[in-house]
Amino acid sequence: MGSIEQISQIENIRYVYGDVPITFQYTQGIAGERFLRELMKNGRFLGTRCAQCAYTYLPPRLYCERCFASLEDAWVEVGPRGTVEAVTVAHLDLDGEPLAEPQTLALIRLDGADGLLVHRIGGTGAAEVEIGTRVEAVLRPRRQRKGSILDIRHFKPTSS
Amino acid sequence: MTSEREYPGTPLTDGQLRRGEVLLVEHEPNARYAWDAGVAIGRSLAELKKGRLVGRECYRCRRIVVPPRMFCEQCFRPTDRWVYLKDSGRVNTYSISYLRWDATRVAKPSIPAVIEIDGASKGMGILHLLGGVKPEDVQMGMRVKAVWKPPRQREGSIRDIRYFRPY
Amino acid sequence: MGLRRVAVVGAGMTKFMRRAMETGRELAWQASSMALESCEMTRRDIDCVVLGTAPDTFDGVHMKGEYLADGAGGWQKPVMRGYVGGGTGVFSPIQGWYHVASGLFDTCLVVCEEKMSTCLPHPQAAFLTIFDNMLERPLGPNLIWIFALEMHRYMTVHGVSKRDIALVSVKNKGNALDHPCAQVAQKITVDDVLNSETLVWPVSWLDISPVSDGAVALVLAAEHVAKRVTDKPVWIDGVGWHLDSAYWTNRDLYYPKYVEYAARMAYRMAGITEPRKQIQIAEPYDPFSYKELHHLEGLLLCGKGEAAQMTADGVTQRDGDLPVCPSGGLLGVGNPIAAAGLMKVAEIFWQLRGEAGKRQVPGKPTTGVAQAWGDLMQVGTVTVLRT
Amino acid sequence: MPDPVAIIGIGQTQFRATTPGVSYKELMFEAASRAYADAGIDPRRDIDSFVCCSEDLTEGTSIFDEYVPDQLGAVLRPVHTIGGDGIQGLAAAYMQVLTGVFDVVAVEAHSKASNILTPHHVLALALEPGLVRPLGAHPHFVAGLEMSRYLAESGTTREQCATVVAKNRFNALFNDAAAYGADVEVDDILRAAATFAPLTALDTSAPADGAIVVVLASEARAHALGADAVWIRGAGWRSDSAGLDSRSWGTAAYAHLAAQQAYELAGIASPSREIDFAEVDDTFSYKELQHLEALGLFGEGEAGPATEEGLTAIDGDLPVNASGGSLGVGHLGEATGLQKVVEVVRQLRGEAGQRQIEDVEVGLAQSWRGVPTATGAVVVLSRE
Repeated sequence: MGSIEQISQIENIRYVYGDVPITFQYTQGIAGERFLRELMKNGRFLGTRCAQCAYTYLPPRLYCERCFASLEDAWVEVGPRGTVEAVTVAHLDLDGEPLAEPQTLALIRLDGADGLLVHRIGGTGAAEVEIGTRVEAVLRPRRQRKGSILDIRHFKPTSS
Repeated sequence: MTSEREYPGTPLTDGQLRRGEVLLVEHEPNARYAWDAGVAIGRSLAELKKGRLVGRECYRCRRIVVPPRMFCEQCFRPTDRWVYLKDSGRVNTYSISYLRWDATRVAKPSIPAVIEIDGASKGMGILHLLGGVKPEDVQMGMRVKAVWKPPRQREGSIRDIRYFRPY
Repeated sequence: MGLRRVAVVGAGMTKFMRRAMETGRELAWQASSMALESCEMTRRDIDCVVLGTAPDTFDGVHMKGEYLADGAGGWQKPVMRGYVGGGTGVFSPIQGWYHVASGLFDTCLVVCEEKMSTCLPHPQAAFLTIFDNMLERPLGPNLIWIFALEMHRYMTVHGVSKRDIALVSVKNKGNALDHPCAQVAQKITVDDVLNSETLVWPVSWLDISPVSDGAVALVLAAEHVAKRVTDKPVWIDGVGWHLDSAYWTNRDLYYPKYVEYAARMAYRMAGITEPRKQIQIAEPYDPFSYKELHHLEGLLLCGKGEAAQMTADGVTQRDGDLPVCPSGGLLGVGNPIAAAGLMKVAEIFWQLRGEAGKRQVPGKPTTGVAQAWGDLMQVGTVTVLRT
Repeated sequence: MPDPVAIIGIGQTQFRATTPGVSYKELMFEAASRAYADAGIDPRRDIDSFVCCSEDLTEGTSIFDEYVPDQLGAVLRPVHTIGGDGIQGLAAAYMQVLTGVFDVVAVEAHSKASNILTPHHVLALALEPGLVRPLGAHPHFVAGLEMSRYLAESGTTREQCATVVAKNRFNALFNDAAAYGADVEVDDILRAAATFAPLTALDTSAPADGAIVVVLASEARAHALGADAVWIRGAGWRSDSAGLDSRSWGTAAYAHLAAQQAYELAGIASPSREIDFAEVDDTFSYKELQHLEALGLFGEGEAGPATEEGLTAIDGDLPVNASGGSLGVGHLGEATGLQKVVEVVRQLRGEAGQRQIEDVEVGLAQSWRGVPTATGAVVVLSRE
């Protein structure tokens, strides 16, 4: 429609392939760098706290998105235990194909934080995790850590 | 005010990156597409495979346009008919490139050009490459003609024309 | 209905850098919070946010307006991201203008950000994806190709030489020595430009602005608010933007008609009938040296083909009759695309307020124009500012 | 209250899972041709400004605004693109008309979703790159998380979500343009495979291709053109935090705030009484319910039971997604919001055929930009 003529033979339908031939390389930023280095070196979770808004960001932010104050010097330790606030079981991978093992993912509020961390749930009892379940971080051994969010292997259910 | 205060921003050097002083995440995107060529470009690609260039004519403004489109962008109405064009033309402008698309350097330069195609309205050019000529011998306004791949190697692509050469 | 007047009341920016430690949203916050502080406003005083940034392949984030929004002060506010390629930086304040001029909002934070260092092996690789996917990308084009095509066409039609054009780089990189945010300020000669590496003839290394990370922010306010927060409002008296056909190989590249149309639209709104007489300072878009000349012509600040002579005569020097790119432009300050365009508007704002420090032009200008350009040599965006 | 602004023309293509044989330009040209014919205008003469809604990576083309003007009749005119949904685009056009500088403005949005070979890889590029994307998860996990939180907070059930799916896909049987009309039972929907539990495959709208153009005009211009006008009474758009860490999860704060903005402009004090019908975002089944509550059309936790009682059916008290919604029509990417606007316009004009709702004066269209965003827009339209 709109045009005077259309393609009326299916073998005349063509398409052209293409992609985005780039590699992306991201810095973690001022706040992210400190967060991941602390996790890597000392296995501790650092958030930033906006005193005015009484809100603790985890992952930490350089600034408070609410009042726009700088949080550059407002670091506080949180976690490593926390509470599940939302949970899903992923059955598909990025290609839309079934995962060999369904993967539980959760929003976790670390003790002392207001912000929520997204991560995997693993270990025994992972399948029973629900909103309100207490979990704790399982970190990779110090020497395997690379300053990545994957330095946390997963969160596992805990009784405390 | 602008000269007096401290401006934010933390520049990183290549050295800091090389020495691994900054945490980095790399991601190679898997973003792949198959774009519908549609009526106009679909036909255009099919004609390229046959060794021909094709345009569209708008009866209202009387332009014959290439690349072809099913709409006239000047009149906002459908274009009316197909017109076969010659595979020759005139260099409207050219440059001499020592860069690949990703900014890496090449020793033997390529010569991209806008070529006004014979048989289309005045000023109707397409982007292509010049070949069979030294960069210093190319001239603005030079007449050029398509050098096609052999029929069996053509696949219905703008690259079915290897380049345009002076003639 | 009478037109609602809109003013720029505050501005802020980050350094322009080859590679920033900050994430894009951190850069956006730095520029935004500086702009707010400059006019003693807080995020609470802001009614809406306009974000300018493009393309997504620079920052490496799909829908990056969403990703950047909280850094730009957008949390739980109306946020809109617009883009017109390289023209974005001057378009964003235009978009902010219509937010406020509509009467729906009294204040708007306009934020432009670009983090090009994310792109490997080089941001040029991202530019491959701006070309026509069917007929051009298979040829492996890069952006410098097509600007070289345009430059060559311009040189041929008007008989302008590379030497004439090199003066622009010399001037702008020199001007940038006085800009505290500048990335590639340097004192160079015409011969330095001519002897620098030829990338895509006729474009040489020193004819080109660098790849940059950075952010710039402006605070816009309706008249009644502007008069309350500052005694030096700078009014956005004219805005214009035009987009020409995507079929760029069907157009004669020697002249940017779309810039002229955008300028005429802005001048009409601002009541400017003789631009060369009524405009005292200009920040035309200069990602490549020849573009400044091209754009001075499109902006009707000189006749077609006359910009080179005007430059040679010193008219466009900071102390000349019509200072052009006193900031140092993209060639000197740097080119985080959208942010670079907004930097030009910020420069006019600072110049008109007499706050440009070492860069201040003489003669207390009252009317200035900022302009950007982009896409496939296709878009012109123009803003006229007045005290 | 701002001056009323008219919608004087609408045009769309068919929405189909694939559209082989036409390029995106040809698809846009069709929608534009129809919209301008509907408005009775010549774009080369009558339209002052154009807005296109698109995102680079869904097109596979960077700075896609380059390729917008030609097929819309917009060459050498003010044209700009927004990285936003169609209703945000409509709001951009609305503001331009309100400035008094522009009399007629056109808005375009389209989808060629079928051309993306790796849609979830592309969508994953919208996830925060440092701390979230490295988890390597399919981005719909965000909807799974949100659904779990919404169900827990509101007491909504999966059955109620499935009822939304059944309703919308059934409504779509009466919409010739829709791609996914079907008569399916709630029990069968509940048997669909879990994708991101509690979310299932059938809770998720499937993509479709199509293009839409909407033409706006000032009041004076609409009258001068003798247009069959529908009026924009108010519009709003908001973004909650883009970060998954600090946004509101159980309730759709962006939709609530956007609606407040739109209602204030429209002078609406009691939305559930003053709004006759709505087209709300249903990218996922639970989103229709969560959005209805955020928009103040139902109380918290009441949208699910109301849906089960049939209150949101075409013949209910407050028909919702009579067009079939995204679940029935297909998800149109950035054009999704405009599909909803077009439906509201058709209903108010009395041109909705078999799915026409009786006695409607005021309708609402609402959009959400999908995962992982927390951005949405609202527009209130009326006949008079």
